[in-house]
Amino acid sequence: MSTIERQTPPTAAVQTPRARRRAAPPAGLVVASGALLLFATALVAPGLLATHDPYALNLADALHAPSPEYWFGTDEAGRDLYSRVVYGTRESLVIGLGATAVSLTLALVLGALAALGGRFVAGTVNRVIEVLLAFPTLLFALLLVAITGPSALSQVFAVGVGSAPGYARIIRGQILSAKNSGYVEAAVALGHSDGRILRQHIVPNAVRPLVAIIALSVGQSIVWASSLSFLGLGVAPPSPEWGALLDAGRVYITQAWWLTVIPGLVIVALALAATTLGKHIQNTLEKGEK
Amino acid sequence: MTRTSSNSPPRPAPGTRPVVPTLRRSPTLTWPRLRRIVEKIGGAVVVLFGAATAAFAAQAALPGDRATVILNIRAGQAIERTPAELAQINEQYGLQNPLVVQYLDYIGGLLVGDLGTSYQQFKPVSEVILQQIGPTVALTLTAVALSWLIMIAWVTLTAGRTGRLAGAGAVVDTTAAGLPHYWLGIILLLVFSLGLGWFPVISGPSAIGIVLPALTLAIPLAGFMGQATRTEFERSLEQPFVISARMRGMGDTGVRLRHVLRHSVLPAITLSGWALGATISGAVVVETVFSRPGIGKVLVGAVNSQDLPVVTGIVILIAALYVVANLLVDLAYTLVDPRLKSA
Amino acid sequence: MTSTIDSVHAPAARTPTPRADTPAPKRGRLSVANLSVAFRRNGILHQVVHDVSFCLEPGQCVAIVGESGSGKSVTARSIVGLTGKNSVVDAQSILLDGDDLRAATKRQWRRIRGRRIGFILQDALVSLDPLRPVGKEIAEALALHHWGNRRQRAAKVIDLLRAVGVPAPENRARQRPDELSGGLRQRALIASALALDPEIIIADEPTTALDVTVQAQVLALLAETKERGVSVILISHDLSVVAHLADHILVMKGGRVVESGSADQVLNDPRHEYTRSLINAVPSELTRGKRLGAAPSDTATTPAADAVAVSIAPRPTDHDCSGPVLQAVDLVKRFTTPDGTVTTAVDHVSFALERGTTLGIVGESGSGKSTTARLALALSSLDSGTVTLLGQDWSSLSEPRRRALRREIAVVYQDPLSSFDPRWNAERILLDSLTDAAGLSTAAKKARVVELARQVGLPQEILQRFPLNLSGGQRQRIAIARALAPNPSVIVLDEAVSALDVSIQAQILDLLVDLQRQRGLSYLFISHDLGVINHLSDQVLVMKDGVVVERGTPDDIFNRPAHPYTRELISSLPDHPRRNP
Amino acid sequence: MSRTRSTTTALITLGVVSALSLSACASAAPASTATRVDGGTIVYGHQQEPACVFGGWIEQAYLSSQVLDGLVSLDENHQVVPWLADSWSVSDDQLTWTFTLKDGVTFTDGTPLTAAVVAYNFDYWLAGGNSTASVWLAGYYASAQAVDDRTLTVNLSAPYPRLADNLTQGYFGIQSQQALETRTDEENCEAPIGSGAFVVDHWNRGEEIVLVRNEDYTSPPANAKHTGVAYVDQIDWKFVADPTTRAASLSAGETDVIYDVPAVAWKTLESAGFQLEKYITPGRPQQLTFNTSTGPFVDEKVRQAFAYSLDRKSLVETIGQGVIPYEGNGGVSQATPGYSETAADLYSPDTDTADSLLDAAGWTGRDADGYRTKGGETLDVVLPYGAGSIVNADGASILQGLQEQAKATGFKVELIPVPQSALFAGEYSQPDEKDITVGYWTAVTSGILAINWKQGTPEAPNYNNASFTNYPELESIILEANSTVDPDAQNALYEKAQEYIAEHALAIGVYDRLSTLAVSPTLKDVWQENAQGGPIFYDAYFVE
Repeated sequence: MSTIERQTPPTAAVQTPRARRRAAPPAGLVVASGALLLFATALVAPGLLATHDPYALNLADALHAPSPEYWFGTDEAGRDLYSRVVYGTRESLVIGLGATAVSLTLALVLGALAALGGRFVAGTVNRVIEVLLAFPTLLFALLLVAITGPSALSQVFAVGVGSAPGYARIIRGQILSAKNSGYVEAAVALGHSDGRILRQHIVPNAVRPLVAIIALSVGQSIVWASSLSFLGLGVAPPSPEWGALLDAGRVYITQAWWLTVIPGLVIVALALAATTLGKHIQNTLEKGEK
Repeated sequence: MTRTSSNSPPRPAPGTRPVVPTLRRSPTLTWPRLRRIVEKIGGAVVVLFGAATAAFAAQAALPGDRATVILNIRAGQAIERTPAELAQINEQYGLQNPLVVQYLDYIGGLLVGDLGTSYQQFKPVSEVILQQIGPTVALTLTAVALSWLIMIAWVTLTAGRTGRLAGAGAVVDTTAAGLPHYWLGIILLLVFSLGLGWFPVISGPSAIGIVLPALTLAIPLAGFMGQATRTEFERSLEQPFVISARMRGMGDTGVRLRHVLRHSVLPAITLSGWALGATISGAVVVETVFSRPGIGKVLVGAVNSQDLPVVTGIVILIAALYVVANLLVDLAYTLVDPRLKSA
Repeated sequence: MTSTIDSVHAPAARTPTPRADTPAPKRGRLSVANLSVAFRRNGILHQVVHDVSFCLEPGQCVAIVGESGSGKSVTARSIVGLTGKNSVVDAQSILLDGDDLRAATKRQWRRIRGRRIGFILQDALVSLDPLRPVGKEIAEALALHHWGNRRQRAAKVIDLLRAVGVPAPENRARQRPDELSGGLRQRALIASALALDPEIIIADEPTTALDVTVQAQVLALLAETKERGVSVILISHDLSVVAHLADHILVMKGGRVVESGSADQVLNDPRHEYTRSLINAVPSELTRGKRLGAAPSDTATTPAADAVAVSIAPRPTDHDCSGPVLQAVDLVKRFTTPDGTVTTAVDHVSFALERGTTLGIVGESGSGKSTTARLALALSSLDSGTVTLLGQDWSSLSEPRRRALRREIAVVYQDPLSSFDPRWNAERILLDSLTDAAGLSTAAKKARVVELARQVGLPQEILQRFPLNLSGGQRQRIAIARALAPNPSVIVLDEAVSALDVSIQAQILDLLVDLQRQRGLSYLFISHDLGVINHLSDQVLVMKDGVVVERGTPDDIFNRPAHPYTRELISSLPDHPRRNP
Repeated sequence: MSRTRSTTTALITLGVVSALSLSACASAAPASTATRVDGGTIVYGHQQEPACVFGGWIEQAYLSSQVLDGLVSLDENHQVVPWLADSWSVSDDQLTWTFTLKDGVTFTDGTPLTAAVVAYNFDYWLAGGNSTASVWLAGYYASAQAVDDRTLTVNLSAPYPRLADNLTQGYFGIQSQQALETRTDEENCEAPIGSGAFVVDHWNRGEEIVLVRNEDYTSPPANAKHTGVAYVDQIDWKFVADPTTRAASLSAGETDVIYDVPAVAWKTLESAGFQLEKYITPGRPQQLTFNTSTGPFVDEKVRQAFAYSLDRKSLVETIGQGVIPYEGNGGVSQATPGYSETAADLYSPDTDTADSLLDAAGWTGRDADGYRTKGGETLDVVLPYGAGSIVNADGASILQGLQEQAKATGFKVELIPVPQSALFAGEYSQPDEKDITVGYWTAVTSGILAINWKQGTPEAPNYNNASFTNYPELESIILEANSTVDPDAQNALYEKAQEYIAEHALAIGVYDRLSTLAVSPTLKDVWQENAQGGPIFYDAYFVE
């Protein structure tokens, strides 16, 4: 009898191909991880990757096209774009991670209150989230930066707070579905205390999907932050923050495409890598542990 | 406003909803719809009020003496001002009053539809906005429409396929979603206007001129919505009703278009409400890159020169647009998924 | 295919109305020889159907019976070429009226599906597009095969619905599945399969997930269709369902046909051990007090007596008060639906559960039986009435004060999967449920978990697995182990065996009986399945629309039903095969 | 107060362009054999949109110059020539100016131009109608009366020899008194009524201002190339913020003229046959003024060391694509009357001298990063700049270059970009907030020196003196120059003042501020206004 019981139903057999398809294609994942590894290196030890001093002027070689000497070309003051991109990684990533940290922390608080708070609290917080949602991220950032003046810090907060309400929603949903899940009821039936249930079931199950969100959010934050830099509301030159690089390069687009195109590609690459990883994590979580 | 309700517990939990003391099985038909409408309007008002307050708070938090700023803006000078000059301005805009009074005046003005007067243009903010809202709305709507077209075409084509095509589909979504507006805009401008000369360099408000700006906003949005739609699409493809459709002799294309698509766009519809905000954010950038008139440009200008009545006016306007958009989204949602009406 | 041709020209003439007088016209036949299906997973072929052969005569019904994983559904789908991606179908021949379907192209397949072979899946709620009116779905079947014009199709849809016994078809056609009752939507689904008068209907578990009364109606409808000369392939896990429809029965197990023969022979004189066990596994009044599963020799399923002795300290007699362990008086529960309607789910329900006995609550979906269970568990609040547990007030306590008592009453749900935290493996789940073992060391706790697993017949290695990777039976055993862990006096079993294959169901039921004997447990057993209730209960409550319509011993209820509803229930029970020891 | 005008000039500017010599202006109207076609519409791509047509911003002066006529105009040789005023004279005590107005000039609202109207305009400016105009007149202007319809006297409280020169700027456009008195602020903001060659037809905010020809125009300035009405029917004054887009729109033929040609596009456009016009604005160049009241730059040696440590020329010429002109003079730009070469050439790059000066000044230590230290404190220099406003993208790169160069000799320069909003709110305006002030300031004469270096007193502080220190000797030279009537003597004194500034390294120049145009080959005779630059379309015409 038990043989039947253990046999995997054919439906499973039909599903596996789909499951495999849903997950990020291994190739893509490998590439993404590789890219992230590079970015990580640039983050902690830019010296290892850089070929020039990112700040050093070389007026003789101004606006040099990409070449074996200058992989990504040079800018109007003859600075090596590749090295600047490498050194810019730290600034960009720190902003991206910082903004993500800010937004997720805020989102957690709001989401938790909205889901677990009493009727009044939940209602109020939900409204607050609605109001925040009515502020497009960039508009919010514009206002905040106008108040605090442009700096990496204000960028972090502007983007962080700006993107918080969206995540707050997701988290609220997560917590609610955990709260109303069968396993929580089962725990209640076992006579566990609310605190224990919150600690053991609701929080972990609600927070777990955030791993994926974090990855996604870092990419998006960097894009938003760079948009601010682009509007001249970002970090100060000569900082090689990617958005700032792009903004500075835009003037030369017709003569020196690389100053605009390459930093843009780098930003996209990072966003893409982070997202791919995030999605992969999401899928693994969906499929459950093996 | 949006689909948060779908998160609420499936099994009716007593106490969370007002219990109507009626006899068993007494259906009150008008009541629920009425209540829903009231709730929505209430929500909308709260959002607008909140936005207005937030905007005012932002003003109050801005650095520098307001009157000085106003004078400096008008003359484009960054110097100290004489008390005489300041007094006159303070008088004109009631800046000498305590913040609370200013706030109340401001809210009071809003109630009668008065958004104040632009420091720079000497005309009512409502007028300033009305002049600029047209192009932006046109741009936003075109962008959202375009993104839907792109998204649906691409997802229907690639989702749920095996092998390379499926992989490509997802990667393209992700890439598109990650494209920064300003960058995409510049590239499009470089290639299609400067390079190929297919489109005017100065977009202006012309019909042809709207193509590139709209694309700039649409492509990332399409990618973003595509991600959500794709997942749902592939889930729906496995549903029994799809199988029974096949059992009826329906082909793959038929199944995708007639059945699966409708199910898979639901999350994207929800996103569209939020998307409006995103596209307006984008408009701020895109209008600069493509030299289009519009709210975005006015906003950046107003923030830079601290023309605060204009800034707050636009903030409220955008909040209002957001509210409207989400009401529409709810409507669209119930149209696509009629089950919600009865539930 | 004369039938389809003239059906295009004269739709009215072909509307399927019973024509008992005229003999059914000669229809095509289907013959399948040595069908094998395999799925390619990570490059490896997994054979799920082995050499299945059968032959279908016009107006005949071939039933394929088996449990999940037996390959019955795959077999059925291979006949319409829908075994899905990554599948490899191989057969000596699949002949439909002489055309060999193995050679069929996509386009030919599409012509066959719906027109020559109709397919009915289980649960119309999801098998019909939930966003579209059922009428549209039926019309689609017609349109796909270019049948008539829009107006003709609209008319035909109404005819079809009427033909399958849908009242006021004009209105029903405009409603969505979720707006129709289970019976009506299943009929609509069948109508869409019958739309083009196919010569073969394949019904895959057509009545699973339906209430008995509805099930009876649907089976009658299929019988009538068969009468009209349509050949039927009936797929089911439930012998009693196929009993009065099938002319020929194939019993499948693990992808192979273990027994094949006339219905009469298979049901009354099963040759194969497995067939016999299947028949015996079906609980009913005949099985009361008897074991359903194989003899308790199988150590996996029943704990050795000595093991029980060491594992469970004899129950403390502190609660050994005379009265009932669980008593409910005048329970009332109301809900307000989102649209403001107030429904009374439980209406003045009272019962008393005596120690060591089983109280069965039977009723169809929506009868309020599960809500009653939740009230008994104090998981949802009462609008009025009281619940007493072990003589102590239970329902009116505050949750914190209630917790101390909670270990006395445990619950097992129909779908255990959702009641397990997906992050935890079986061991962690059970450790978490040892609420009375606060003092014990981790090692001691783990030992107890292993012991619990043994008692519910699970090998130790299972404990490291995660719920997702356990079979239905294993999950239900874990759920029971969790219920047992705190040594409760009462276990509430809410449809605890409904989702299980009959043989697994048998094992679980046997397990429950054993545990009750060993531990003097009291069960509040909720089920829609009269057979199971009859098999297990000492007292029975029959519920309908939140009200108890009848109560009494199984014998009273099943042999001398007083209430008309009870009678209807009993009468709609499919006469199920005789037990052969 | 032209700095603030230039503030906005640079506001949206992303690419700056420049001329290597004034002679470039001559290239404005090459003799052309092509036949002239009357009428047509000039599409002009400008970079910034002002709030109003008339006002205190240079953006507004540009527009005003098309719509309003001034009393006087400035020709290519910086000579004041008649415009609405046929002639003028100054009393011997230099306190009374008498202007004789053209006859038969009417405003576009039909009202005639009279001395009374002009007098009204003077008072209107002073009363806040044009903050910049009032700044130029304040302290000198007493009153203006109409002697008769065509004779106006302006009474001064102090001699102001360069009054006429200053009146040539666009801020002094004369408007219809009736319009000013009867119409709303909004109307006068969007479509002021003047007697100019063009009339504001309508304004599509955020997109363009449409100017149409004044069919009854009779009053062109003496330095115009023709008389009568303008040749073209209409000007579409479009606002195209992005320099790349602007340049591209010209090549694509979507515009006929663009303002502020990006340096990088210069050669491309030139070789494509476009006429490029470069005008170096007179007045103060883009320069660095040291805070001598507090911080390291109190010590003259340190200031000089800083100057020596820089190679400004090569930096400017590289980043400026050889288009932005290097300016060594911290006082006034090479386009300004009374410019001193000596002052400009004082500090050529010389790191050795820089090092020895710093050693002498006691900045002998070096910290881990190689920055000089003295008594444990780093040689730290704060340099805030109006990012995107006073200093545009190229300027920012140049400053970054200076930062790198100064680093070599051990200066730690902290670049702080200040957004316009903060700037207007008065951030980084106090002595203790910065060590270097960067900025420029267009003006018709070297008189600008007075504004920058006049002594500040507690009751009358001079916020425009970025050194935050009074230099009585310097001031006396400048004031003497200001009230000297003979131009040569005056210029000699101005040069002396510049040399004083250079020797004491109070301020050093970096580059000159430009006003540039690129014009389609089919459009002729677009010339730049000579007081401040900017296009004048009155003479412009299309050729086949």
